[in-house]
Amino acid sequence: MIEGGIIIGVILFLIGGIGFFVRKNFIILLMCIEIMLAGANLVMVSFSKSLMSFEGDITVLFVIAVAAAEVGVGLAIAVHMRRSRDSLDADKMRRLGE
Amino acid sequence: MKDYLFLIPLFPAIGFLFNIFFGKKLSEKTISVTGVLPIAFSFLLSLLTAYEFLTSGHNVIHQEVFRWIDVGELKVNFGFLIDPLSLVMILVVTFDALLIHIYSIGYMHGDRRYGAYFSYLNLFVAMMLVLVMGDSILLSFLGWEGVGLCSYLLIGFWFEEEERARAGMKAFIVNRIGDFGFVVGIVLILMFVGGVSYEFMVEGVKNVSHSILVAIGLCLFCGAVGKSAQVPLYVWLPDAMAGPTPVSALIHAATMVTAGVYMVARMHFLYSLIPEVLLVISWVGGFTAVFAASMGITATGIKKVLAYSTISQLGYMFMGVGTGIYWVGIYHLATHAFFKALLFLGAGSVIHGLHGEEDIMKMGGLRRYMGWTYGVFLVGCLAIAGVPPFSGFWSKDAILLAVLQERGAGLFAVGVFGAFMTAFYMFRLLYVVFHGEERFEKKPHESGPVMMIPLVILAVMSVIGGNIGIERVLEEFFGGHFHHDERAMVLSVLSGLTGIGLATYLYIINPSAPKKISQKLRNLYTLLYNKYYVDEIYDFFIVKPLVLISTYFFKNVTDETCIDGTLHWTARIMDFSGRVLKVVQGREFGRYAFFMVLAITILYFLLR
Amino acid sequence: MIDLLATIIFLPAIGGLIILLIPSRFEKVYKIAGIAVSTVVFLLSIPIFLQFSPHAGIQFERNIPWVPELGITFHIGIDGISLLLVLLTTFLTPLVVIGGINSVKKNLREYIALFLFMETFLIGTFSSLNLFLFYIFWEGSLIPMYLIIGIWGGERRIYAAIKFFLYTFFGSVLMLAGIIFLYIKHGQQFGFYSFELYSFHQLALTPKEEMLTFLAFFIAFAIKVPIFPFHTWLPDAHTEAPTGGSVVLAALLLKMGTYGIMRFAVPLFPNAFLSLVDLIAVLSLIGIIYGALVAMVQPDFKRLIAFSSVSHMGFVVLGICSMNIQSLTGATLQMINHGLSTGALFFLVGMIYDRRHTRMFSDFGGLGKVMPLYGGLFLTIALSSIGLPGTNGFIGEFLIITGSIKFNKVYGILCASGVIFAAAYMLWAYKKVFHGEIKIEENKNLKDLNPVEIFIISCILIFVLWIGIYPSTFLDKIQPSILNFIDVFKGLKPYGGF
Amino acid sequence: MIKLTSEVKTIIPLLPFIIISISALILLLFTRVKSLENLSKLLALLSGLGSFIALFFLPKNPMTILNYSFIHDGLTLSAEISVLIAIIFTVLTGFEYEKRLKRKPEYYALLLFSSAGMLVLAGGGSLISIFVGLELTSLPLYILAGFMRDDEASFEAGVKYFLLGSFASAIFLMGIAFTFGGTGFVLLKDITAKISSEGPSLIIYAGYIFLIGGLFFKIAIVPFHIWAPDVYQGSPSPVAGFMSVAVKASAFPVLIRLMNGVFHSLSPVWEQTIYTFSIITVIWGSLLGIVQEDFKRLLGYSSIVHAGFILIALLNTFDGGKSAAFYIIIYTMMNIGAFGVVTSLSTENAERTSIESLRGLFTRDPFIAFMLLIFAFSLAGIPPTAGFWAKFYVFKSAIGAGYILPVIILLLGAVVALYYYLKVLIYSFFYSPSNNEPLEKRWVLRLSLLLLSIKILYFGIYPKHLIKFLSISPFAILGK
Repeated sequence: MIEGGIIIGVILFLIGGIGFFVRKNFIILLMCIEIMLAGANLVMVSFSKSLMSFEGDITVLFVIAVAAAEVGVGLAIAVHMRRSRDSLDADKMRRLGE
Repeated sequence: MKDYLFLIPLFPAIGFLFNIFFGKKLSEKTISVTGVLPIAFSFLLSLLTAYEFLTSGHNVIHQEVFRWIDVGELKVNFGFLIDPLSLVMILVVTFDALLIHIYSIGYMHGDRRYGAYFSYLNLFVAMMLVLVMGDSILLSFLGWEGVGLCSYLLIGFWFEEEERARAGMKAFIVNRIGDFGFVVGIVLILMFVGGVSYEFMVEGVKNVSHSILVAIGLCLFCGAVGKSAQVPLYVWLPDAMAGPTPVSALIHAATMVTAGVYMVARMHFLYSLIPEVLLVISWVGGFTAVFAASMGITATGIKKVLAYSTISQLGYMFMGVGTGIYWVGIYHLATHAFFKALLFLGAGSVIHGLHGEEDIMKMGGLRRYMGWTYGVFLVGCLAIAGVPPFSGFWSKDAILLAVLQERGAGLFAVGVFGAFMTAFYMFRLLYVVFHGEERFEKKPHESGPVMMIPLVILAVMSVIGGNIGIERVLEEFFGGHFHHDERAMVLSVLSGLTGIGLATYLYIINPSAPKKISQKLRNLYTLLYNKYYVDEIYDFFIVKPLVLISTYFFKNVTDETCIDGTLHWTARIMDFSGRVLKVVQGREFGRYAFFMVLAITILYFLLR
Repeated sequence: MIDLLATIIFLPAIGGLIILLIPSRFEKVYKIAGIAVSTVVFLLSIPIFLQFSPHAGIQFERNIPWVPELGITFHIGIDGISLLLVLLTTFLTPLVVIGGINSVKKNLREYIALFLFMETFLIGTFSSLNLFLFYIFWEGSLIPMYLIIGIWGGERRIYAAIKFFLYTFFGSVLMLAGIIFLYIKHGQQFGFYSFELYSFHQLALTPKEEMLTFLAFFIAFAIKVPIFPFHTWLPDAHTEAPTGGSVVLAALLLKMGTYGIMRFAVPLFPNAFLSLVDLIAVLSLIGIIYGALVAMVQPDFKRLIAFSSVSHMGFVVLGICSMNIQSLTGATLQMINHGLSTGALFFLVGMIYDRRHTRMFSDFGGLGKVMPLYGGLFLTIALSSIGLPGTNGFIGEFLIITGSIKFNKVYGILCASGVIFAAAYMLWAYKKVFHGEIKIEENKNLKDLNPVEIFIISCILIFVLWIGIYPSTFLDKIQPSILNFIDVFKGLKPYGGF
Repeated sequence: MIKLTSEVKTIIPLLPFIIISISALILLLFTRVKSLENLSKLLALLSGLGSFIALFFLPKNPMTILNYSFIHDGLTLSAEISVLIAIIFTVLTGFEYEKRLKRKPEYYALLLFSSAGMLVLAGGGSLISIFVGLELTSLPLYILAGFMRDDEASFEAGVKYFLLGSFASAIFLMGIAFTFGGTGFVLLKDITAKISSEGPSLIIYAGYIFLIGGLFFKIAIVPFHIWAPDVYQGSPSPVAGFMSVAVKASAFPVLIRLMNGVFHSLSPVWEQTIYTFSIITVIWGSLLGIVQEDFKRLLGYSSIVHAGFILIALLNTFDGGKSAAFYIIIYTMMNIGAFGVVTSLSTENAERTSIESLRGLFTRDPFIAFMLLIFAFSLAGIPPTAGFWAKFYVFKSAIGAGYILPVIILLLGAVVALYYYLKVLIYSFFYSPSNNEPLEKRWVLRLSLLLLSIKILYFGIYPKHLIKFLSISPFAILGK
């Protein structure tokens, strides 16, 4: 059942990862990243269960806090994006690059 | 007495420096003084030297001035050596040089670069003296190249005319080909004999393997061939006539071109050990003698004829030294210096009188206008034709006899035939120029005394020069003698006389004959007239291919296409791959995300 | 008493910095300053020459710890091989500066300063005995030259500058790898790290290591010299560079290559060198003849001289390959000779370029009539460069030919044949420029040389004739060092001559 | 009481961090007060200088504090030096530039926050502190990259950086998770001990991959570099300069600790990783650098190439760390300088970043041109500039470790890379100017450039002090 936790976590991570490079909408991308983080957290928690150590859980707490900040930044960007242009399509941003 | 030897070449050198630096500023008169005086000094010094040398019992005087090159076992001094050979040479050189300098005062009068002319001439004398007095072959080589330089400068003296400039260049480069051999020879001597000073070599050569000596001998002779205009490197000398006539007289007749003969004689101790090379030398000489003479028959430039005769006379000298009885060669060298200088200066006087006309077909009947010149010219012709008792007779006769004794009838016959041709074309020249109807436009005038006096002096020398004792000095120095053979002597004289007779018949008695003959022997005539097409052949088979290869293969293909091409392609490939990567990276966000995932996978695969 | 060598190394750079700080409106000030600095350096280098005692080996040695943690010391000193090169540098720089003041119009201040920096790097290269130090000077010299070519050069200057920089840099990175490798080896073998040339002599390398390191060094030097296949940067750089640039390039920069071979590549890896000696000799022979032939057909004056440099440097390398007293002494002297004559030739071409702004032969002809003095000087220098006896060129070439014939008859004779070609292309060029009728209108009223130009050329001319007529002054300084140099090979493979 | 003081003593190594973060917080207060806005840059500068001075009072011996979660050793110290140099000179070079910025206090506050994060990251001794440091570094930088949100490029840079950055941190987090899972610890020293005692397991390998991946992203190793050029090009020049050096400076110590410390026992694996990636990076970076038209973007690729060079040093476990640290310090100075030159090109209302805009710099403004010359040659690694010593150092380490072939490849890469520095100089020196407008005279900027270039030349000619510092500073722990 603990292994289950790990596996689910990994699956979540993969989903996030795959989503990250198939989808283009900024919000979705943000969510994908969050899913990846969540997956990672889940893995961590399950490990710390199985290893009988708190360090994992503590790490997770930190991560959650940081993730929150990250989302804050992300949403701010999203808002401005929405204001400045009419789409949230990350692929439309082609001013820079080769 | 040895202390002042170095002054002999030093005076002209100083003269050179002085005239080159101040020549522009000074007036012609001053330059005439500053130009001639140094030569006069060194002539007097040479006389003094000669006197002391002959009175004091020395057989050699040697002065070391300073240490020149000293690297490892290569130790060369800057020193001078006087023995009968070099003594004769310096006397001849300074004597001719002095007269010709004086003559030039008149001849070059009013030239734009009067000062430069005299400075070059002085430099030439200095270098020639270094060449003949140098105590080591390397020092002689210094002079050897130096005189080459001067001849380059003086042939191209009127460089505004393309042709003259080209002639000068040709002379220098052809000489360089010979010098290439000369240098190699010197280095071989250095390696196997161990030293390059003549005194050392005399002993040194004795314990060197024969084959090496042959190699050395040939290399040095190669240099001589270049310098003394023998077949196959004679081509530069006819063109060299582009220079002012006194220059042709001094450099390209009397002195410089004989340097090769001098060198062979100078290295006699070497050549005596390698008779086979001597054989080669005498035959090359013999062949050149007739070959050049044949071209002299058809040449129409007054100086060209003299040039070919010079080449053939040089051939005689090589025949002479080639017999191993060296002194006959030098003997002829000396007499030739007199009468050939005389002839050239005479020709110069003619050209001067005709305002620069050189084509004999535009002359004729000049004896009425320039009697003196005619007189001295006649003397010169008789001398070169070997008519007794003129100087040419004695020396040429000595050569022929030596040849007959050492090389047998074959080469002797060649020599005699050459003598015949010489006499013929020289008198042809004389008649065409001074007799017959007048074919010139402007009325000629006789040259002034400043030109005439040297001519007369030379004329006198060409008469008596054969028996002022040169041969005795030389003979006792070189040793080697031949028994006098009256029949041979008569034969050679007769050949000369027949030549003169034939010329007289064709050009005086029956002037229309030459045309007919040339019509009959059209092919031979054209062949001779075009100098056997030798220049063209060289140009086509050596110069052109070289230029083409360098341009189209080396320059374009190797350099620009292969080497640079590689570089440029590398650069292009770099640039191209850069652009490819540009495309690969792209600018869509999806591509970026994909890259990240790809990166992780790469990491993953690194583990396996 | 002051340390002369260190002084002449750093004085120019300091002077250059100061000159850069002078505001550009005080033209006189920095002109004078430039001449003063370079001249003082030259004057200071004369006592070096006088005090130098031939048999004392390395002299004016100075070994200051610099970065002891890495075994990097500021270790300088000169022997007979470097002595003359140092002097050549200090002698030519003032002339270059003066010439620049005479002809350069744009950014003169920077021009002067850069050449002073150049001088520092060059003297440093010629006198450093610590490989790290050597590398720094070696590499540093690229920067000023890059700028000189790029800023003051001709039409294709940018191409030339980049080509020059990348070409040489490519070589030197390999050398850097080699140097670091030796350094590490030294650390492993002796327990302490050092870049000292003389401690590298003790290194024990396997044949493979030695060969590879030798190649790393040799390619770097071969590109600088340049030896045959690596020579293509040179014509472009020489042609496009401004007069002073070409002079320094030809006279000094190329010598860095041959000097490097003599000082580092050969003594450090004698076995590797001996096993490749024939290859190198053949390459240099190709250089001699190939260079001469290509020079013969160049339409551009500077390109011709550039290729003649390829040919002449071939002589030097062949001299080094021959490994006997004559050839090596000759090679060392020939470096100087080439520096003098080719330097002077570039000066002369620069002078005509300043007047006509073209270097094509087709634009000249008959100049001898309007510029007799120029013609005379040019001929003299040209003759010295084709090795006419009585000029410096002959001494060098003759020694090299002697040595190389000793080493191998065929090589020797081939290289002697180079003398013919040299005469051919030089005189041909001379004829094209100075002889014949004046065809082009602009040439009709060209001015002959002005006093400054005469001064420059005659300074060089003095040494040309001095070396030609009394070379012992210089040969005596060189020889003992050459003998030490040869000792390296005593045990290995005897050739004739020592 | 006594306990407390001892507690205080223990956190002395965090002094720079504390100074920076406190002043960052103060700066946040400034946002409320208009009149203080212009003081903000001074405060930022002072805090930077202050904490730089504070470095001198840190304990000389290596130590760990806060229960091993912060390591104070040579690596940390050198990283802190670079970061603080970076922040100081970022403020200085941006001194006049910030006229263009609205909301100055936030700008400086964010700069300080991010550098505070870097100080943590550099010394991070446990996975937690590393992660927190990483995030604290990145979040402000996301915002700074897009700080001129009305400017298309800047905003786009912000977005891209944000997305990719947080993706990378997710990956890093996964790495943490697996490593923790594989060993059961989050403290580096425990993990090290565990791995070296029990050897690797599949999970640990997974952890290794993800951790390294996350860090490679931060220091822009190909193919994790994809964000770097865009972000450098888009974001304001001073910020770009700051990012390009400080992030590397703070992330490399962690990388070194992981490679040469934590995963040391996986030796074939990490060695392979290093030289493969460094070679790929150098080649890829140089080739793309050749074809750039934008100067900032070009500098982006050059910084990628430099990351590759630094990476190769890690092959040498003995003194690789030192070499990398040395390289980074030098690199900090020269790259900040180069970006400073870019800053000096920008005008009141527009950034001038195309190479074209360098045209004729030598005639337009010789001083800036010569600065550029020095920085460019230093970046290219030509003596007598400090850049050469940096290169020499890393190559020495690599060859010392017996990797000669990779070094030669890298050197050839350096030859390619040289080309685009030369290109920059061609534009600024050899071409005549198209427009003859002189640059704005920004004295602080010029002064700071002068300082940097003097430092570079000084260390190039006499690097003794720097080297001595590195040789005495405690490299003992390396997280083992």
